[in-house]
Parts: sequence; structure tokens; C-alpha cells
Amino acid sequence: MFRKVLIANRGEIACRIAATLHEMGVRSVAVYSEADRGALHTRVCDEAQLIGPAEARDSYLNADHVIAAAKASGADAVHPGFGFLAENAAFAEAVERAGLTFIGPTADQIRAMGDKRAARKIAEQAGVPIVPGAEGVDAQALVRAANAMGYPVIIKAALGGGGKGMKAAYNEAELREGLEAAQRMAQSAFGDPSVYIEKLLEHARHIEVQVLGDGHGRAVHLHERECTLQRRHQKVVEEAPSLALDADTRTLVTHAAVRLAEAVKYRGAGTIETLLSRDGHVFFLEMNTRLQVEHPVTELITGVDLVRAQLEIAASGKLPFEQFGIPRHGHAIEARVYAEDAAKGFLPQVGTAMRVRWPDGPFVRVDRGIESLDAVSVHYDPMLAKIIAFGPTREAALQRLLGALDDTRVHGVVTNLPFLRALLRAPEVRRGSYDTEWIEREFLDGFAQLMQAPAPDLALAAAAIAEATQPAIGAERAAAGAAARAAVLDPFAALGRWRQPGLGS
Amino acid sequence: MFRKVLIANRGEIACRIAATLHEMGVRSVAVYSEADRGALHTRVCDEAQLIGPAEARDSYLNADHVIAAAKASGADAVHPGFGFLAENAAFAEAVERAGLTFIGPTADQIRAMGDKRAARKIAEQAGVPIVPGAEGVDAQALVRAANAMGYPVIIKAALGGGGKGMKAAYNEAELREGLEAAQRMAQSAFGDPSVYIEKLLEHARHIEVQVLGDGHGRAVHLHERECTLQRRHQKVVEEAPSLALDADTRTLVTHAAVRLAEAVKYRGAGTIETLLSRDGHVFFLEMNTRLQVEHPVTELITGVDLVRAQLEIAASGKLPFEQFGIPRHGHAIEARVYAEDAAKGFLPQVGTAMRVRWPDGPFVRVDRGIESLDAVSVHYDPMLAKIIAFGPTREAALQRLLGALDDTRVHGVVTNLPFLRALLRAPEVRRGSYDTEWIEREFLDGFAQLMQAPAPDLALAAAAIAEATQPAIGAERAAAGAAARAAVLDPFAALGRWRQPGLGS
Amino acid sequence: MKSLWRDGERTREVELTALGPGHWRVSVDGAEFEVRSETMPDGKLRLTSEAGVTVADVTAAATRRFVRLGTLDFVLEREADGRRRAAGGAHGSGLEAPMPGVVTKVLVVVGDEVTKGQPLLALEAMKMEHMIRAPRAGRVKSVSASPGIMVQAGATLVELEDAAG
Amino acid sequence: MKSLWRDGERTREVELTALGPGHWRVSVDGAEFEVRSETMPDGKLRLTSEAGVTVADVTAAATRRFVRLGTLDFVLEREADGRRRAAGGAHGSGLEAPMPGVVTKVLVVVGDEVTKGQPLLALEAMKMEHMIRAPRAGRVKSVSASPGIMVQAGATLVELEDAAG
Repeated sequence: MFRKVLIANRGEIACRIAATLHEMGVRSVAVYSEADRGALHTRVCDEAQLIGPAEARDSYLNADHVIAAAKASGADAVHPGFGFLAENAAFAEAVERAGLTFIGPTADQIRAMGDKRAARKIAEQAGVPIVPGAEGVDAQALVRAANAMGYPVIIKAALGGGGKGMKAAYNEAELREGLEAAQRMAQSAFGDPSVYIEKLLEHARHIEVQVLGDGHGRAVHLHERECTLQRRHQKVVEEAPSLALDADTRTLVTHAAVRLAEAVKYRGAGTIETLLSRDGHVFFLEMNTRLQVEHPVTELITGVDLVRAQLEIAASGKLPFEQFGIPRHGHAIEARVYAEDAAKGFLPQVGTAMRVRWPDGPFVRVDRGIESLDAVSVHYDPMLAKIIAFGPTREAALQRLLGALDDTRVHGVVTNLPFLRALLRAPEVRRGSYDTEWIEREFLDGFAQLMQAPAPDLALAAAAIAEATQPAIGAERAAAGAAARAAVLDPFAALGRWRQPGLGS
Repeated sequence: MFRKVLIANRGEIACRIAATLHEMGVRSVAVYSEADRGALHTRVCDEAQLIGPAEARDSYLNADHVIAAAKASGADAVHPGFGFLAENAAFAEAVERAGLTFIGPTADQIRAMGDKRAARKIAEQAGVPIVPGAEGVDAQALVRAANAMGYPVIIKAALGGGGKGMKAAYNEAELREGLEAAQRMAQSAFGDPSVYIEKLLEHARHIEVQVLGDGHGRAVHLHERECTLQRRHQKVVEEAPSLALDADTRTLVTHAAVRLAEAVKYRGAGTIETLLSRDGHVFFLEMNTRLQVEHPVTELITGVDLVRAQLEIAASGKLPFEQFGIPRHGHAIEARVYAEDAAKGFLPQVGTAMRVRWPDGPFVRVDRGIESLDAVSVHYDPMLAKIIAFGPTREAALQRLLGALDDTRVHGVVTNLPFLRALLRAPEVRRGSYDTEWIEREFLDGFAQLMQAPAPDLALAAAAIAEATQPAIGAERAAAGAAARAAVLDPFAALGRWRQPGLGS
Repeated sequence: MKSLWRDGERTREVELTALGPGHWRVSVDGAEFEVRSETMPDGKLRLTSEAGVTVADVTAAATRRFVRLGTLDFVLEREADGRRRAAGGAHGSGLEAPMPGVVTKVLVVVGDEVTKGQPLLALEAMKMEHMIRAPRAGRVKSVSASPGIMVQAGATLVELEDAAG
Repeated sequence: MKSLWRDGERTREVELTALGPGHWRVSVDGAEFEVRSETMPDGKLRLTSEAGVTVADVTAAATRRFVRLGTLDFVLEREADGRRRAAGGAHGSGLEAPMPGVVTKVLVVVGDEVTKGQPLLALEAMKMEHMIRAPRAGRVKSVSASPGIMVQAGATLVELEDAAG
């Protein structure tokens, strides 16, 4: 097993990876940008290395800085988390070239699956059905293809994934407008303007299968997850198992996923994403060659720590268990807490999370990226934490998650908690009858009305009374909070900045 | 279901009960003594009521004050937790007389099981084998009985439980000395000097069965726990399931426990404690008519929230599930973190827990009573938290627990963490070959030697360097910490004390 | 003691009159009621009104107040005393940056006539692109943004005047 | 810069000499080695010595220092400069209260001759009774405790003198 692992990420996923490293007795090294000085992920790791300024492209996305930090700290492996460099084949290669282990698939596997066209071919060859589509940089050719296959279509970055920058187009005009924005975004986010389009399956559900491969042609699946509750193609709530699969389709899709992973001799943890059409057919969407945001729901129903499994595979080249050794019991549901103002078009929010209380009951797990007095900055993804509830049945898990969300308090930064609380109380969610477009099509209007209701008079009275009895409530608490944080966490701050070797002056 | 529940307890168990109440959308009311002003359990509850000075007998043990707080807060039920008033029949009666629901068994059941002589008779009648013993206040009669049944014997308070004040005597002289101390302790702790003696089964293991009864004669069991790792009859590490039971004995003991619970029409959660003799026979020890400290291990292997089950039974008079609906999968182990100096005879420690980091990996649960900057006071039980790990196998759970303990940091108060870390690494613990006396008989001497080893030179260098680079490290950090806590948690403190109605002036 | 609070799109007025220690007459937009308040040791407010007892937890972050009432959260914004913003002002009209971010595209120049809903400029923040559109028809009076600059929330990016003017 | 530290039953001496910024020669009980230290943003110390790199986390609580080295914890106590406690003093001899508590029983009076291990008094704290026994044979010189009083840790409860004296 590794002695020391550098986590090339930030926020909740860096903290979550550190927890498994701590448990395994492997030392953990955080990286951080100037904007993340003192952030939670640097506090929970054994060491932390500065890797550059706030802008992600100069810090978390800068492979050279990350690898220099790994070398400087004496790490023997790098865990990329998700996002940032996790699906960057050149980074995986550079890590290996530096004599370190990349905890993830091979660079070739990342490249093949990152190229959505190649991935579709591999899936097709492994016998996984694919959705009709077309790709390229020539907008005119894409428009012709869309006209041929019929609308609606969906536009995706060829090197993208995770739903970022995806857009639906219901006619040619929308497609043209959307292509331009998507290409610009793809260029800025992935350094390649290539996009592709696929026929948009309407009223479909998102089903994905977690796999682990040993890199030598053997793979197992850890059952499916359902991530149908999405807003603008961004997953909001995920669960396992899926309500929508019958036993035959479950067998079909999990076996197809294993076939695909075995066909490419997949190494490590990966996810085969599929769409379940209204008439019960499954279509390959893409394969994500990394840990997923929603991996905890799989962990809770199987009892498997996926990060530990990643480390074990990376260290030994062997699967830590056989297929028959992977149980499935109960139900788990996850809700993503974002710093977004749901009352104002889900605009990202920034600020200091003055007072945070995460729920902590039995069977509730919180993968958190911030605690009280931590900053939420403009520079990175606004996801603050994931709240995951387990229960013997879906109903029990859902009730528990609702209770946990009610018990969550994030004061100081506006979050999507009111949205999550309302969403999970919707009768359609309780029944499980929705599709990937349902939130936007049917839920958001009613929710917007709800958010426009005035606050109760008593809330205004409380704000006024708090101010009357503590006039300096605003300024003084902020100052006291910052001082407290500095005193408790950063007693040596007065000594000046700690200089990180290897980054120049 | 109840609208609002008062938690008549403090520390980790009050926080843990509050978590389930939050999840269920039931409002929670904390009680606190002067010494617990601002304690974690008051912060996690929706409201908090002052119930008296620091001394437990004038606050947490004062039934009138607790009931007055329940009435003042508008609670409709009282959860007693464990310890304090949890097994006080008069309190249960007074709660009901005040028109509130006592979340627990009937006063008669508490009384019957609290009287160890009566409990032994009930067990005997339900067909549960009992250990030979004798009871009374006449020391001379007890000595005669011990001489007749043979040594060693164990002395227990008749109204006690949980191991407090228990003492073994290996000959008549020890018995006489021990009886006096036990009677004094019983008088002071339980207001009744009655003690009883039982033949001490040597090399026995402690096995207990969790039951839930509906109060009308139906009961289910939630499998067994093993709590053999004890120091001075205090449980230190508990697990579920037990390694020591074969399938037949497991069936025998769980069925006997259900028979016993059904025989008394038991209501709520209870535990039948037994000893497993070296030759594989099970003997009734006692029935605890409350939640146990170690209940989380049962929760983790069954997926059942026992506090929720208690609330559901108390509210509906029905069991929330059938016996066949209670699964059992995987293995869970709990370690109790105490403020005790293991290097100095496990002396209780007090102070401010300046910096606390609890572990938070997947499948690790921490039931905590303190966080950073919280006080550990002289007045109450020194248990700070329980760390519980789950895994598919005992080996996996044990490894995870070890990692979690290594990852735990409590700076500011000396804890038993070094003891727990060493204990769980002992080969006997890994193999599961020990009995209730093993820690004292075989482990402690070697551990004491370990603790006498000098700290590494680098630890001294670190202390000296920290001081050299931050000379005021001591005083200033303490002051800053207190200010921070006051600023963040108690912004209104300057307004003067909040007066609690119903307690006089 | 009067105070103004922004509650979503509304501005609301609270008048607080102390009747005794921890005893208040409250008027919210003219609706009057009495409240007794106690500050608990952890800083929460225990409010007793005709409707019963409610525990409120108020956190201040600059001018914002995060108010938790039971299990519901509300965010209110304290407005400067005596200033009641006129409706239809620049604020909230879509011409200010709705969040901090980087301007990626400016689609209009001074003097352009624009129609309602016409894209004016694009802002990127937190990996997402947000299009700022004209809230009404008009003529572009000023443009204070150029591609690549970082702007704070609330910064005026474009000013419009009536096309007729 | 010399300092004395109590480590369990031992008193240990550390001498620190600055060789440059964050560069030290350390002598612990006479054993010398060099250490380079960096303070990380979260306050931890990164120590580089011949043995490699170790991260230390030091928390001060009055005179105590909680030192975490890797996954091991140590508690050291800073002794006042220049004072090296003589061995065999009253401290640690069992005649001081080992923890705060309530005296429940006093079993000796001034002038009693006691044998090693003889119970002197009983203290109750945190629901447990602790018996204070004579650390050696001697005569009771003074008794400062009576049943029912609360005592602080370190308070002298009984003084012994040699029986021969």
C-alpha cells in the first residue's frame, strides 16, 4: 500500500478521500490555491502544499504545479478526485512519468472514454446500445445531422462530461445558438471546442452502473444508481438502487457495464452512464473514468468503500473482492447542497458560511467541504456538501433525508436547501415518477411561486429583535468570527506566509 | 407522533437522541446544569432549559426540575437516555402523572428489573438460567452465603447496573472490605445501600440481547452484542455480532430474551445481559430497561434506528417491524473515548478540549458529546464520545476502527485514546480470544510499560520549537479560544443570563 | 424603532416598540402583534406570541440576516434606515452583475437600440455562463464592462435610456 | 534556549539553538540533532530531520503541550524555567489529590503511624471512589482534608514524616 498520497482536488471530495487515507494509515497531502488558504480540505489532511493563485487553470488545473507538490511532499501516488485533472490523460501520463502512481485508469482509457466518439464505438462493440448522434467542430454539419435525425437534440462537449455546458435544442435556431455557446465553453473548459450532438430521449431516466476493473480484464459491478432528478442536466438528487429497473433490465445493464469494462481492461473505478427510455430500453451515454460525485449511495447499499477499493486496485492490480461478495441491501439517497439562490435562477452565491450545522443522526452521512466560518469563493464549483441518508426502504431513506435537510443550517451564504426540501416533498419524488426533464418542466414553476411568498411576519420580528438586543450583530460577529478562526486554526499566521518549495518565488 | 420531546440527559447520548428527533421533525428540548451552560447538547437541540447547579443530584437527577422544564417548554414526552433518571421508576411515574409520555418501559417494569432479586426470579420463570447469588443489607449474611457458594464472588448494588461500583472478592477479607465500600457507594448513588453478591464466573464473556417490546406482550430481538472487553467491569469496546456464539447458542439466548420481554409485557427498548461461561453456557445477569451506551453497534448491523423505534413504540404502542424484518449484516465495533489518563491508573481528567478532531470516513460513526473548545467537567461521567466502525467482516471493521482512532485528536484533555489504540492492536483482540477479566489480567501490565516509554526526542523538539516560534502559545490561545467560542456561539451573552421560568429565583 | 428589510422582491417595514424587558409590540407592514423574547444561552431567541412559542436563530452576515424559524430558513436584507428603494430602479433590472464573475462577451456598444430580452453581455462564474439580457427596450447609454474583466456582484455593467430620449 | 519538560515520570531537558530561520540544533537530554521547521498555514509544524519529514501538531493548554507526531499523541508538561524538581518530593507521592473530587472518608489523624499501602482517605469523583494510600511507612504530620469537602487536583491532603523523626 502507498505511504503517502497527494489529493489533487479541493472541497468535499478532497476531505472524503482524506478520511479513507487516514483510516488506512496512509498519509495525506492536500493541495490548495491562494483562495483556499486554510480551507477545510487543507485542515483535514496531514500536510498541505500551495499550488498557485486562485484561478483553477493556474492551480488545481495546472498539472506541473500539482506534480511538483507531489514530489516536494514525498507522496508516492496521486488521487485526482473528480473534476479538475481527473479525466485529463496527459496528467495521468505525467504523474506516471514522474515516478508516481496515478490512482485511476490508464491514460489510454481516459483518452478513449474522454473522446465521446471513441467511447460510443467501444460501447457498441461491447454490445451496449447507443443513442443516435453526430460530432465535430463544423457547426453546419452538426445542424444537418440534427435535421436528419430529428429534434430535440442535446449538445455536449466532446471532452466534457458531468453535464457541464450541456444544452438541449428543440429546433434548428436553438441548435445554432447553443452550438456557439457550447463550443466557446468547451474551448474554455477543456481546451478543445469539439462538441457532439445526440438525439434527446424525452421522458428518459438516468441510470448508471458503478464498476471496478483490475486493469487486466476482470471487472465487477456494484449495482446501479439512479440520477434522474436533474436541473439543467446537473444531477441534484441521486439514489441506489433505481426504482425504475425491473430485474431483467437490471441484469442486462449491469452485465453490459461489466462487459464494457472488461473489453477495455478497465483499471480502477468507473461509471457507465445510460438513459432508460420511456419504453424500458437502456442506451449508453458515456463512461466516466473516475469516482462520481454520487458514489456514496453505492457505498451505503454495498458496504464497500470505493476510495479504498481504488487505492487497493492501484496498489495491487487486483480486485479486492469477487462479484458474489458484493451485497446490496437497503436504499440510499443523496442530495447535493449548493451555494445557489434558488429564488434567483439558482445564481451561484459567495460569502462566508458564518454558522454551519450539518445533520449527524444515525444512517445520515455528510460529505462536507466547509464548516462554520469557511469561505465560499467565486472561483470553484458551488457544491458545499452532500447529505446522504440510508434506510431499509426507499420510503425510510427519503424520510430520513428530509429530516436531515430540515436539520441542516447554513447561515451566511444562500444555499439551495429550500429547493431540496421542497423537491423531496413533491408527490412525484415520493412516488418516483419523474424523468430527467421533470424538474424544469413541472416542478420549477410551482417552486418559484413558493419562493415568492413573503417571509412570515415573525421572521421579520425575529430579525428586528435580534438587532435591537444586539445592535452590532452584523459587523462584530463577522470580525469576532474571523478572529476566532485565526486564533484557533492558524496560531502561527503572524509568522508570515509559509513558503512552498518548488514553485519559484 | 410527539411534537416536542425533552431529553433528560447530557453529553453524547443527548446529542444522539436529538439527531433522531431532528430527523423525524420532532422538536427537541435540552436540559442543562450551570456547569453545562453552552454545552454541545444544548447547542444541537432546538431549545434548552436550565435545571439547576452543577451537582447532578440537584439538576440531572432532580426529577422535579426536569419535569418542570418539560412543562415549561411545552414538551409532550420525555426521553431519559441512559444513566441519571433513566431507570428511576418514581421519575417515570412522575412524568406520566404530569401528563407527559415517558419514553421507556412502565414504572413497574423499571422497578421489577431494577430490583435484581425480582429480576432474577422473572428470568428464572421465563426459563433463562441464572447465576447463583444472594442479596440483602446484612453483610454477615452475605458473607455466609459467599462462603457457602465459594469464591470468587462479585458485589453489586441492588439498584445499580452498568457496572458502577461492582467489585470482585476472592476471599472473605476482600468481601468484607468490598461490601462496605459498595454499600456506601450504593447509598450515595442510588439512595439505597442494598447490595447483592453473585458467584463470579471466571473466564466468561459478556453477551447481551437487544429487545423491543410493544407493552402488550409482543417482543422482537435485534440480535446480540458482545461487550467482553471490560476494565473494572466497565465496558470499553463492544461489538455485534458476537464471535463467541455458535448458531444454537445464539438462537437459545435471543429466544430466551424475547420470552423474558414478552413475559413481563415489556414496553420499549431493553437489553438482557448474560454471561457466557467458558464451557458455553449462558447465564442471566440483568435486564437494563433503557437504551444502552453500546446501542450503535446493533443499529449498524440491523439498519434500525433504536431511538426512532423507542419513539414509535411510545407514540403508538406498536412494534415498528416484525422479527423477520430485522436483517443482520456485516460487523460493527465501538470504542468508548473517556477523559481518563491511562498512564496514571485511568484517573478521570478535566479541562478544555482545545482542539478536537473526530474521524469522519465512510462507515465510521461518531456519537460525540464535545467539540473543540468544549469543557470536560469534574461533575459527570468522563465519556466524551463513542467511535463506531462498520465493515463487511469483523477484520474490516476492526481495521477501520483502528484507522479512525488513529485519526482522532483530542488536544487539551488527556484521553484513553492511547489505551484504545494499543488494546485494539493486541493479537488477542484481533483473534477474539479474551474474557471479561482479560484486560486487567493480561493486558494492563504490558500497556503500563508501553506508557512509561519516554516520548520520542522529536516530540520534545516539536514542543520546544512551537514555543520558540510562538512564545505565548499557551495563554493566548486559551484566551483566544474562549473569546472565539463566546463570539461565535453566544453573541447575546453580554445581555445577561437567560432566566429559566419555573425554578424560582 | 423602524427598520426596512428586503424580503425577495419586496421591501418590508418593521416597527418595534419595547413594552418592557423582552416584551415588544411589533408592526410588520402595518400588521400589529405582541411578542415576548428571551435570549437563550446559545444565542437563539425564544419568541412567545399569540401563535405560541417559536425558537428563532438569527445570523448576521453584513447586511443580510439568516433567520431560522423552527425548520424553515429565511434570508432578509437590512436596508439603510430611511431609504425605501423606488420600484423599477436600476437595482434588480438586470443591468447589474447578478454575481461576481468574469465578463466573457460584450454584445452591444453605446448608442445601440435594443429590444426587450436582447442579450447584452455574457458573464462566466463558477464554470457556468450567464447571459445578461435587456429588461426592456431602450438605447444603450453606457457600457462599463469589457471582456476579461472581473466584476463584483451589483456592479453596473450597462445603462439603458429610453429609445425615445 | 533551555527548557524543562515533564514526560510521564521523567523530567527532560531540551536545548534549542537557532542556526538560521527555521533551522535548529536541538539537544534532548544531551542527544544532539538538527531540525528544520516550517509552519504550515493550518499551524502544523513540518519538521525535517535526518530521520525524514514528520508533521507535528502542538496544542497548548496552560502548561501542557499536546503533541501529535504522525498518528501518535504525547502529552508533555512545561516546567518553570530553571526549576528541576527533586525526585521523591511530595508531588506524585500519592499525598496530593490526583484529581478534583469530594473527600468521602478520612481514615487517619495526626500522629498515626502508617505502613506503606495503608489507606489514608477516600476521594469520590466522576461516580468512582478512589482510595489514597500511603506511598511509604511514616507518621502522619498533618491532615488537610475532612469528609465532604471538595478538593482541587494537586491539593495536599496529608503530610507524612519519617516515623523515626
